[in-house]
Amino acid sequence: MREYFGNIFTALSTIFVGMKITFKHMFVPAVTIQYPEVKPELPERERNRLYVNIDDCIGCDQCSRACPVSCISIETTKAIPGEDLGKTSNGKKKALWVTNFTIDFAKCCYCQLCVFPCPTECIYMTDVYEFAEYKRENLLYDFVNLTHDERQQKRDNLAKFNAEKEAEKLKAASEPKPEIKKDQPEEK
Amino acid sequence: MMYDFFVDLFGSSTLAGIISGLIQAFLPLFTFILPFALFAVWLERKVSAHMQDRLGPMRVGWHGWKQTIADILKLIQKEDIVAKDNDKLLFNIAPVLTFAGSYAAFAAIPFSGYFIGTELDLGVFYIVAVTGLVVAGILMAGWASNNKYSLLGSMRSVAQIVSYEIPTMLVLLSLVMISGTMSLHTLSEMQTGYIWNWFILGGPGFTLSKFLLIPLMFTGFLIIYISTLAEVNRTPFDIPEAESELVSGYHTEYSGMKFAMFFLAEYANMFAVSAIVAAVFFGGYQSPFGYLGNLVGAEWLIPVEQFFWFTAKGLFFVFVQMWLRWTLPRLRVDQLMTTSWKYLIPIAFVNLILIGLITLL
Amino acid sequence: MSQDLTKNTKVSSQSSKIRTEEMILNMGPQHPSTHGVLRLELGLEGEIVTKVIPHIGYLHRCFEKHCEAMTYPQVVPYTDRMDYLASMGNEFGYAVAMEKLLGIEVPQRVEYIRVIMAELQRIASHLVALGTYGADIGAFTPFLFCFIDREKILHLFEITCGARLLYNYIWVGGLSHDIHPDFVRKTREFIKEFRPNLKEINDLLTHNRIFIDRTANVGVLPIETAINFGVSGPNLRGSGMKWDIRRDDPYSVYSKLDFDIPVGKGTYGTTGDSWDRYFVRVLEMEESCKIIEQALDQLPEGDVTSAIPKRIKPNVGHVYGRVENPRGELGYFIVSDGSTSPYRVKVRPPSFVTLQIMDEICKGYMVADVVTILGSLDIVLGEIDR
Amino acid sequence: MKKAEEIFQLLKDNFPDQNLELKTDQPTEPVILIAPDEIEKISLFLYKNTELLFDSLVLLSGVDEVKANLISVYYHIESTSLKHKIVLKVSTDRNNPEVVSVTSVWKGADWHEREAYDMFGIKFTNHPDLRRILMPYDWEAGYPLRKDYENPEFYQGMKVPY
Repeated sequence: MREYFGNIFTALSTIFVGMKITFKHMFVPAVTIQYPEVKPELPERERNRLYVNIDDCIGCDQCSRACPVSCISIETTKAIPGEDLGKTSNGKKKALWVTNFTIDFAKCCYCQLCVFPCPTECIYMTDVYEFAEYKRENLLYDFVNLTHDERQQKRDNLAKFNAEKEAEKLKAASEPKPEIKKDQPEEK
Repeated sequence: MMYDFFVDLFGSSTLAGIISGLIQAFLPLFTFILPFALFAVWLERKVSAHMQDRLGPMRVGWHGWKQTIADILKLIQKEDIVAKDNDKLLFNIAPVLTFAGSYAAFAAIPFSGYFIGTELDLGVFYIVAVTGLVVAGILMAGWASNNKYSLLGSMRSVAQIVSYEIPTMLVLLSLVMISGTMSLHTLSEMQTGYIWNWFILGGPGFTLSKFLLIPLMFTGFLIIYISTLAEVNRTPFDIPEAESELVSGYHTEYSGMKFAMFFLAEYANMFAVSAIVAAVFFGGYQSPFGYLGNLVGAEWLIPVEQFFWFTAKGLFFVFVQMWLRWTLPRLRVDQLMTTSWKYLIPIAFVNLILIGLITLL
Repeated sequence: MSQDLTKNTKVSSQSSKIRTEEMILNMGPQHPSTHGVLRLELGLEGEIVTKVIPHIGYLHRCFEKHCEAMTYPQVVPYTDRMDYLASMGNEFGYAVAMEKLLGIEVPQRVEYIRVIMAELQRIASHLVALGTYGADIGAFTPFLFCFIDREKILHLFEITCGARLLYNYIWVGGLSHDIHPDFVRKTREFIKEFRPNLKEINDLLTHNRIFIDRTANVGVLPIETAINFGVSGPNLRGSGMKWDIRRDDPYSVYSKLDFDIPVGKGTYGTTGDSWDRYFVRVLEMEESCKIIEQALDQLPEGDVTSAIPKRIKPNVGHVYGRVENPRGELGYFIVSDGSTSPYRVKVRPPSFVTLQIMDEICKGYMVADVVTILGSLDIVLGEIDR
Repeated sequence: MKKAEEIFQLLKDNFPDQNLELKTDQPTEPVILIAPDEIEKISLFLYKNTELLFDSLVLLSGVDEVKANLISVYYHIESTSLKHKIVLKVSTDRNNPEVVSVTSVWKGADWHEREAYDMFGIKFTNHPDLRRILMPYDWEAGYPLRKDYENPEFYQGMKVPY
C-alpha cells in the first residue's frame, strides 16, 4: 500500500520537477542563430577550404605526397635556362613552372596534413565554408594563374629544349665517352 | 435561417436541406477546426523550440506563423503513395474515419452559450462515443498498411484507447452524478458566475459538500487529464506512434493529404479532449469573474467573451499537453496498461464512490 | 537469409487451438533509433523478443585496408572517422600504440594536453549518449540540452585545431598545434557552467520516474557474461566491475591524476541494467571534469611538436596499444614490416565487441526495450563497421 | 600478475607434448606460438587455470604473412582479475587456412572470428555461425585483407571502382 502511493507520489513529483525545468527554459534566450543572416564567428585556426598562393609555390609536390586521399594533383614543368621565375616571399628560388595545381574538394578531408610540410607556406586553410556545388566537376579547383595556352607553351618550351639537348647528346654520343657521364646528372 | 434561404433559392426543400446541411457541417471545419489545427501545429513547434532553447520556425511570416499553412499546401501537392500490397479500400477510408471521429466530436462542444453545434442532452456520452471511432480508423490504417510497424502501432493504440476510456468514463460519471445532467451546455450553465462555482472547486453553492468535493475533484481532474492524454496518443502515452521504436506507427505508410488528415485529426482531437476537461471542470465557456458585456451593458459582447474564454481554456490545456510532451519520456506498452488498470481505474472508482456518498449528504 | 527465416518460423505450442507464428521484424538499416545504419532482425512473439540478429557492415569503409596503403602519419585522419563521436580518443589510441612501437618519449605538456582533450571528448561523447538515450525513450528535450553543452566543447576543439568533429590533432609523437591562449580560461569556464547543466539533465531525465521505469531492470548484463564477451568501458562498469584502462593499465599521465571509477550499483533495479549503464556515464562526466581541472592545474610549459619524428619507419614487429575511449577499450594492433606504411592495422572497436551481446540480453523483453538496451550500450556504427 | 615467461613455463609443464614456442624478440610483446588444432584446448586451460584466469579475449586479429605463405591469427588475451596479458599466435597454411574456434571458451570471439573469416578466409572449425560480417553476404570476390586481393569489376551488376 505504501509502495503504491509512493509510486504515485514519485511519479507526480518527478514529472513536476521536469516541467519546472522545461518551463524555466522557455524564457532562456535561444542558443541557435538564424544562419544565413547571422553567421557564426569562426576562430582563427578554422580549417575549411584550402587556398594555394600560387605565386609562392615552388612545385615541390610535398603537399600532394602528404595528402591521405590524393586530392591534390600537381604537374610541374622545368623552366628552361634563361627563364627567371623570381623568388617566393620567403626567399626561395623558384625553378619549376607549376603548370597544373588542382585540388578536388569533393575528395578533400580537411585534415590539414598538406599544410605542414609546405616549405614556403603557400598552401593554407581559410575560413570559407560555403562552397557547395551542384556538380562534382565544379569542386575541382585550379589554382594556377597561367592560361591554358601559356601552360602549353611552357610544356612545349621544355619539350623543345629537351629535344635540343637530346640531339646535342646524340651528337655527343658519337664523340668520345667521358662526356656522357657529365650529362647524366643534369638529366635527372 | 440558411434552410429557408435555400428553399427560396431552389424551390426544393430536399435540395435545400442537403446544401444547408453540408454548409453547416463544413462551416466549423473551415472556421474553427482547420485554423485551430494549423495554429496548434505552429504552437507545438514554437513551444518545443523555446523549451529547448531554440527559435523554431522563423522564416515564413512573423515568427514563422505561416509555416504550417505552407506545410499543408506542400502536403496537398505531394504524391499520394499507395503501396502495392496495401488494402486499398481500408487504406483510403482510414484517414477519413479518423478525422471524422475527431471532427464529429466538435458538434457537441459548447463554444459559448449561444454557439453550439447541436445541443445534445447526452453531450458527454456522445463525445466519448464518437471519439471511439478514431480507434477504428487507426486499426484500419495499421492493418491496411500491411506493414509490421504500423500493425504493432495500431494494436497498441487500440489497447491503449480502450483501456483509457474507462477512467475517463468513470470520472465523467462522477460529474454526471453531481450535476445530474449529461448535457455539456447545462453543465457549463451550472458553473456560471464566478470562479468558485466551477466544478474543480466543488461546483455551485456553498455547502459542506462543496468543500469535501474539492480534493476529490482535483483527483478526478488529474485522472481525466491523464487518460485523455492517452486517448489522443500524446507523450508520455504516444506509444502507437513512438517514433524511436515504431518509426511512426500506424501512419508510417501514409503520405500527402492522407497523412495530413491524420495529423489534423490528432491536433483537432487534442482540442476536443481539452474542451471536455474545460467544460466539465473549469466552467466551460463561463468567465471566471463576470462579463465585460454585462458591465458596459453590451449584450452582444457576451457570446464573444464566452467564446474567448472557452478557447483560452482549451488552448491552455493544449499547451499543457505540449509542455508534457517536451518534458517526459514515453512509457512502455505494459507500463501503460499498468498505469490504467492498476492506478487510474481503481482511484477513479474510489473517487466515484466517495463523490456518490457526498452527493447523498 | 531466407534460410534463417524458415528455420525460426516455428509454430508455438502454447495453445493448441490458435496457431501462432513468430513474426520477424526488420529493424533498420533505416530506423530512427539504431544509432546509425545497423540492421536488427527481431523475432517477435507478440511484442516479446525471442531473438535478435544484428547485421552490420552497412558503413564499411575499409579502414584496415586503407591503412596498408598509407604512411603512418596519414592514418591519423582515418582513425578520426571510426568513432566519430570520440575522434580525439581514436587518435590518442593510435598515438599510444605507435609511440610504443617506436619507443618515443613525448613531452609532458603533450601528454597533459592529450589527457585534457580526451576527457573533454569523453564528456562530449557521453553527452551525445545521454541525449540520444533520452530521445530513444521519447524525451527529446534533454537531447538538445546535451547538445548545447557539447557545442561548447566542440568550440574548445575548434579554437585549438580548427575542426569540430574530425580533428587530426593528436599526432604520433606530439600534437599538430599547441593549445590556443584562451583555451585554459575557456575550459575552466566551461566546466563551471557544465556542472549545473548536468544536474539539470539529471533532474529532467535521470531521476524521472518514467525514465526509471523504462530503464531499470531492463537488459540486465551479468558481470561474468560481460567479461566473457569482452565488453568494456561504461557497459562493463555498469555491471559493477571496477575496470578502467586508465587505472588498470595506465597510459599517458593518468597515473598522476586522481579520479574515481564509478560503477553500477543497481540503484533502482538489478546491477547491470540499462539505468546503471546510463548512470555510470553521468558519473563519469563528473570524474572527467575533475581530471580536466587537475590536468589544467598541472599543465607544464614546453614545446608540443619537438618529439614528432620526421619520418616514421619502425622496426619489424607488432604492438598492441590501447586506451579507454568513451565506449570502452579501444585498441590498435599494428604490425610493421619495417617500411613507412603499416603492414597490418587491426582495431579493437569497443562497440563491435559490445554489440555481440544484443542477442544475449534482449531475449524476453519487448520491442520498446530493444531500443532501450541498444541505446544504453551506446554504440557508434562508424567504429563497428570501420 | 604473471610474466610471459612464467605463463609459458606453466603451459609447457601442462602440455609437454605440444610444440609451443615463446618469442620475445618482438620489440614490445612476447608471443606464444601454438599449433592451429590445439588453440582451443590451450585456451580452455588458460581460461580455467586458477593461476592464470584469462577470462577475457581482448582482440583476435588475422594477419596475412604472404612472404611465408602463412596466415596467422593473433589472440590478445587478458585476465581482468589477475591483470596479466599474453599474446597467442597461430599460423596456418595460406591456401587452406583452418583454425579451431575459441568461441566455446570466450563467447566474444564469435564476431572477431567471423571478421577474420570475412577478411582473410580463415575457416574456424566448430564456429557456430561462420558467415561474412562486414562484407555483403554474397560477396564472391575473395577476402579483401589478403595482400593479393583485387577488387572485382562488378558486384551484382554494379561497377565496383566507381
